[in-house]
Amino acid sequence: AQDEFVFGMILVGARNDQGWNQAHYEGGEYVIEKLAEAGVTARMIVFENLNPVVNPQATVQDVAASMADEGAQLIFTTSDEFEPATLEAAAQLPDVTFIHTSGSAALETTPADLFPDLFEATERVAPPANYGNLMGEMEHGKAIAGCAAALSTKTGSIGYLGPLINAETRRFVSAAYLGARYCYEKYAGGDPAALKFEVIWIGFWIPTPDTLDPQQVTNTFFDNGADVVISGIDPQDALIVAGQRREQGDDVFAIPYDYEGACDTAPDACLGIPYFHWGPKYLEIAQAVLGDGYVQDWEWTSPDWSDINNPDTTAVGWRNGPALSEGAATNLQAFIDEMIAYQTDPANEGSFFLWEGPLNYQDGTVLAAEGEKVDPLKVWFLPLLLEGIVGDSTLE
Amino acid sequence: MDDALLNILRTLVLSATPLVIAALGETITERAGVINLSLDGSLSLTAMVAFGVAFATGNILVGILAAMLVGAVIALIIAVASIELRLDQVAVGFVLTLLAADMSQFWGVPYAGKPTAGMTAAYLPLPLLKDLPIVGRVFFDHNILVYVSYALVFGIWFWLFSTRPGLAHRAIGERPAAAFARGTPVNRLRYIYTIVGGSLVGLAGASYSVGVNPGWATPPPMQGDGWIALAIVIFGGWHPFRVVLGAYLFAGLRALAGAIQSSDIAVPVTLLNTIPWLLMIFTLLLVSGGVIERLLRILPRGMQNRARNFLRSDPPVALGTRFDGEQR
Amino acid sequence: MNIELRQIHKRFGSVHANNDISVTFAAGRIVGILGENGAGKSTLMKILSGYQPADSGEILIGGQRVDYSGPQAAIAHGIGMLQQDPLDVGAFSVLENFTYGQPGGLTFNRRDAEWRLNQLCQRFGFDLPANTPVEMLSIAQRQQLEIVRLLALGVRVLILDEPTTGISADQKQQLFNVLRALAQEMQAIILLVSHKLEDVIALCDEVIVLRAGQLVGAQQMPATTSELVSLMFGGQLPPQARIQSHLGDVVLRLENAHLSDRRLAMRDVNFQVRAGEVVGLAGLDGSGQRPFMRACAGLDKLLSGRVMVKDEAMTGRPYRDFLAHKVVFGAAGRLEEGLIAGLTLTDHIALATTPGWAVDWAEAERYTNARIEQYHVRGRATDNIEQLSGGNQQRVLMALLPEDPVALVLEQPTRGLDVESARWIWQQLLARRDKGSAIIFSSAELEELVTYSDRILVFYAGQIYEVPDVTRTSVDELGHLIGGAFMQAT
Amino acid sequence: MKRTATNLFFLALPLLLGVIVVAILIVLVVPPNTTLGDVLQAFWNGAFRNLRRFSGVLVFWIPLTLVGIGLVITFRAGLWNIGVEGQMTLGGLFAAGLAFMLGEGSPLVIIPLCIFGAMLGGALWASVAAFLKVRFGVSEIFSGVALNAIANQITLQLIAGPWKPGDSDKAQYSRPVPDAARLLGVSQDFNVSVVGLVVTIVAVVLVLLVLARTRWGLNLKAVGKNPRSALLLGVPTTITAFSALMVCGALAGIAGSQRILFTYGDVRGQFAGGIGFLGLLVVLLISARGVWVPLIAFLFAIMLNGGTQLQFLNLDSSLTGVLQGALVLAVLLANGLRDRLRKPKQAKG
Ligand SMILES: Nc1ncnc2c1ncn2[C@@H]1O[C@H](COP(=O)(O)OP(=O)(O)OP(=O)(O)O)[C@@H](O)[C@H]1O
Ligand SMILES: Nc1ncnc2c1ncn2[C@@H]1O[C@H](COP(=O)(O)OP(=O)(O)OP(=O)(O)O)[C@@H](O)[C@H]1O
Ligand SMILES: [Mg+2]
Ligand SMILES: [Mg+2]
Repeated sequence: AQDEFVFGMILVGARNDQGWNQAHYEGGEYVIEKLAEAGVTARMIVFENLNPVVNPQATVQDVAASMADEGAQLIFTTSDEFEPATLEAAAQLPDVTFIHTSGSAALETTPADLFPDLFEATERVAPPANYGNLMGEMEHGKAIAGCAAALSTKTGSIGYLGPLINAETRRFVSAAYLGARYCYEKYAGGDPAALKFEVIWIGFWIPTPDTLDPQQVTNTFFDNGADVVISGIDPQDALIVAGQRREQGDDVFAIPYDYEGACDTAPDACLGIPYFHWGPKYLEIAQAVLGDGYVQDWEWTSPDWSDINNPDTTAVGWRNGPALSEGAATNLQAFIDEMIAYQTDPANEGSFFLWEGPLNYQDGTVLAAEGEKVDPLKVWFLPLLLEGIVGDSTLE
Repeated sequence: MDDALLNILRTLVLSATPLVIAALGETITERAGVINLSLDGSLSLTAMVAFGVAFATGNILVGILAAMLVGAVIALIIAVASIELRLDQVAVGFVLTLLAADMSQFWGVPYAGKPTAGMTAAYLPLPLLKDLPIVGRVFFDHNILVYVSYALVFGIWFWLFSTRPGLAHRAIGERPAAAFARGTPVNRLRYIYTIVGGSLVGLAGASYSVGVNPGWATPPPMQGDGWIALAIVIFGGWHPFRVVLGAYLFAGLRALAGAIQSSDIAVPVTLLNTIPWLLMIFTLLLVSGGVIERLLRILPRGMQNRARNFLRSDPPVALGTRFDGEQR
Repeated sequence: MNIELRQIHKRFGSVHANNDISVTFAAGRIVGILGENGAGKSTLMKILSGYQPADSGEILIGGQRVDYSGPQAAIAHGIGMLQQDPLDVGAFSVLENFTYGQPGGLTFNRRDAEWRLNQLCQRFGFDLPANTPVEMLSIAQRQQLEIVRLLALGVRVLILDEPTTGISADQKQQLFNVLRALAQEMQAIILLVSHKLEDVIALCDEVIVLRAGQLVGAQQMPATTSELVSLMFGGQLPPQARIQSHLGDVVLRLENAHLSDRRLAMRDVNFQVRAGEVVGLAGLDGSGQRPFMRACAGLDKLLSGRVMVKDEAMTGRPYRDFLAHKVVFGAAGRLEEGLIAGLTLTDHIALATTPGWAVDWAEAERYTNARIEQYHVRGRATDNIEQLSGGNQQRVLMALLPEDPVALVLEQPTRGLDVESARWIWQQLLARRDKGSAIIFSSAELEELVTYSDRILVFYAGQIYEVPDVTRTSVDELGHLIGGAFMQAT
Repeated sequence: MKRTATNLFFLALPLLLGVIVVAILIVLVVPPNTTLGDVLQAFWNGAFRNLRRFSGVLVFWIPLTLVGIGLVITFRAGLWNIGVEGQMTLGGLFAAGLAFMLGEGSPLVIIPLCIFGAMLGGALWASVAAFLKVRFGVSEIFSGVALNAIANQITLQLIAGPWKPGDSDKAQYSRPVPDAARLLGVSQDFNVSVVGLVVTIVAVVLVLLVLARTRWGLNLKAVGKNPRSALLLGVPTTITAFSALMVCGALAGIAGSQRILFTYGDVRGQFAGGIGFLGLLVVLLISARGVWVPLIAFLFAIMLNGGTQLQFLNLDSSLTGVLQGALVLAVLLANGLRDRLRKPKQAKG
């Protein structure tokens, strides 16, 4: 069909990984479906597993060019490490709109502006106009996950299965910890100081021969007394191990990540799932491209606080898992309501905001003083883990 | 002994099981004089098959059998290539390594990330044994596949060193001509043992995907283990007991990597990840004659011989060679 | 029970190894099988013992025609063969070797097996420690093990292919006694393949002679050596005159050398050889000749001591340097150590002669053809070496030697060659000797040692004994010495 | 003359068989709605649709050919240099390291230095395996596998630490290599590095000459076929084996530098991308006959770039790997079969 709308989707992993990549892929399918309702026939061409191991011959630039040859007008590059290549591709193909998720090239601020002593200042090159960034405020989802974990742990010890260490992952770990600490004190009536919250980094988003084995790590957590493991990696290893151990009578849980349907892997062990809904935003962008053109932007989109699970409006959501107990569920809902309350009006009684002081970095230095609210961009570029978290802040 | 440590040891035994089975399978094959180098790929492929079939049929046993069948077929290819076609076993094995790995990824797509609930081989703590102090928790509180690995160790040891067929088995790997002179059908037995060894490799693959870490994903989590298993066979001097020792040693180091990071010791992940590979080189160094002798000099005279006999690891003399005595 | 062979034929490509051989062996007799190399002796015996099928012909046992599929089947008919290199498994213990191949159930009872082994050993006065790995035994012991193994299998026809090569005189006596006992007490048939006429004369009741694959004669013993020789070669061989060439100065010297290999260690070895001198090394396999020779050529490093080539210290230098000084080592195995299967004759010549970094193939080919002429090699420059026959391969090895070596260190230079080939080789060597090369060679053929050596060193368990006067020594005396006789003497 | 003729026969028959096997495989695996034609079409588009696609083929051909020709050397010497992957990696790392050290400056100076450094790095990594082999008899297969893994860890450590992007801390790739060290494509459409092409062609020619015409080439052959005899014929066997691995490592190093200085422009995990293993396949496919390396490498490059396009048919790109593996296996078996059928006749004749 000549007048069909073609868009490309470049994935670092497999489209059916029950995680990050599948979430994006289904976002693309959502676009097709909605456009069809609007009478536009759209076609998505996918390139998955774009990584040196599975596709050594392919680079983002080449794949993008091939997609352009196939008639793609819009291309989503959906992994952190694609950013520089995406910028090059965008420069080479000015007629194609490029959306890179989780990056920040389209953002004026650089880490050096916020943390001059940690990052060297480099004068910023403005990206081409046909380039933009998109990310969801997953920290809210992670906070809920942390809370769910705190409400379910009996040993008072929670493990976080970390991928590689960068600002994004530090942000998520910290958010999960803050949620856990808050709920552990307020709803579980525990002593926040006594809550053990540890992160172990395997070294990459997915297990490879070069990383730690995430199942091994999850086992280490459980063997050392943790009874809930929150997953920060794409595949579902934590949940798998938890499920297996439950079948053997151990009382342990896990919380997967990224994809709405992730709990299906091992429902009995799944406390819930913080997930991305890329569809709505992707649709917006597609429509812009179809209409009077996409305007460069760096978007960091929040959940739809009126209904965090509304498939047509929310960018980030949370669903309870089968393993979440009645009581925990009610308390968790209460916690979510507190977050909503703040988002609707910070002045609200009994409202909770994640990034409100007093907050210290792991090394004890102050991030935010009592009552002070952290600058969102400082959260985006968070240079260290927060105080109270056991685990490395940097790879060195 | 505190729980955490017991748990860690228990996990160690569990996660070593595939290595144990794979290395034992290869031991059987190499004792017959054939090298099956394809392990690293075979493990991935058979793991995928085991999970895929088990998932499709809802029957784990069928999955395991399917995996063993695939392992056997790969072994058969190697046997035919080396015995009938007189090709270099290493070459064929290496190609199969890569091919099998890619096949597992290509045909594994439908099963990637599929639910793993109830996909683990039957878990049964052994009634009385599991209550023994320490060993009970560490060795007898597992799923069936782990016990199978125990059975294999002792079974193979008994087979090789205490039975008449065992004598023939070792002889065709040591001196086929002598075996032939005693009426042993050398090449037929080489077929059989290569295939048996291959099917054990299949069982090892299955013991990942429906045992130690259920499910299927790309890249396969067991990548690299095949090579380690092959090295373990050498380190194990082609003797079941030492092979098991080696397998537990490697698994132990892996477990350590995670444990160390969670401890206060500041070591980069990357360094921890290199440990098993450094160990691989080190063990091969150790069993290479020259080094032993140098090390033994440190020991007191009396112990030297015993240590030497324990460390020495001479491959089956006829390993990797052809025997044409029968095509007459 | 008699054994009869009828019209046995066997071809290997062009070679007609057995050509219409018919013969009968009667119970209780010890029969010698004679013939030069390549005559077809081993082939005939392999056919009789099931290792190779005949192209045509029949075997009758006690008048019954039998057809068997392999050695096992032959043994079932009571026919067992003791190969030149005993077919045992080095990694197995004596007991395991004894047990392996014996009928029985799934498992075997070590105690029973050991008891049966000891029974037989006592009967024949063998000393075979049940739990020692076979690779640690001497050739003689391994022969003994094979014999008891075969007897335990109920063998009544025992074939021995050149059993007396590489064992001492005493061990030989013991073996012969056993064989006689078997023949008399059990009415067993003993077939002895041997080149050593004195052995045949000492042991056999009758002999048959093969030549070029045909049965050319039979002879009741006793008979004299000359009778047998004329039967074998259809005429007398001219006796080898031994011409002493004049000796120059010392060209190769070992000083307080401390050598060792996997088996044994040798301390304070002192040795020197002079230009134009031929030194023969006698001794059973693994008595120390090999490390000694490899040390002389710099192939094994000394643990201590010095190697000198013409007053130049070569200790610790690689073999390449020895080669540069024209000290050349020739190993026993042709295709194992010396020639390279898969390379052409030209490749070999180029390897041996190219001085610089570039290879001039045209030149190399010309040179190769010249050598082929000169050494009467049956083969072309472009042939792969393994396509040549044994003797021709040996000829190529000779062609690879430098024209004027300082010292030649040769392991069993004529092993497995027929008498003509062997003599031809020695012509080549002695020619170089006369030009002033020193020659150090080892051999299992005592005859050869006595014939060609100016000096003989006898090796036993790492001990070295120099025969005082070669001109007076005999094959017999040497046979005793290699058995370690000099150890008691000195 | 006659040689090449037999060579052609030697390749033709089994290759044909292999291709047939591959074709059958494709027919078996493609989803019902796509045909063999579509797949071939996809391969064609991926490789030749336009100049840019074709340059993609050449870009991949460069490292693959370099590795392949290097492996021909080690195979000559009877060595299984599975460590070639790690040698590529170290080569790339050395190149990157030099680039970072030298910073900006004249490419005419920096690029040669980086490539030389890459050769050094590859050779160095190879020498580890070589040392373990000649000194302790540790199988180069196993040391190779281990050294590959270790090389990857070194890469990750460098990315995480000294080479991490200064202006952020992305954990997956280093900061970009300075422009002065970047190899540039001829044009946006013909995006191939001339330097890479020239270096590769020169390398191939040199290696073929050395193997055919020098004593070293002959030594390799001798050592490969029978080290013990070779020693007695005056070949410095250990040096020969050692040097074979080092030279192969150096060539692999250049290949690695191409990945960094051209393809990615930064250092990232696994940047060698299994090209070393592909190289082994290439060489096995042609039983180490050097002349054929460029051709077969080209074939493989086409298959891989076709693989890119395969995905647009919703076929997993690991299919390419399956096809290559199947091709090589089929050819190996066919070779064996043909030799088996020919041997008896020879013996008679
Ligand atoms: N397997 C074989 N293939 C080809 N030719 C063979 C084979 N075995 C023996 N021959 C040839 O057949 C002929 C007879 O060999 P055979 O070994 O029987 O001689 P022999 O009398 O035993 O010699 P020797 O005294 O050296 O043992 C020789 O020319 C030999 O080269
Ligand atoms: N064991 C064997 N296996 C295969 N072929 C053999 C074997 N022994 C000998 N041949 C082949 O048989 C032929 C004769 O072998 P042999 O070594 O006996 O030569 P020959 O007849 O003794 O001549 P020469 O006196 O030159 O040695 C040669 O072509 C050789 O390649
Ligand atoms: Mg013979
Ligand atoms: Mg001969």
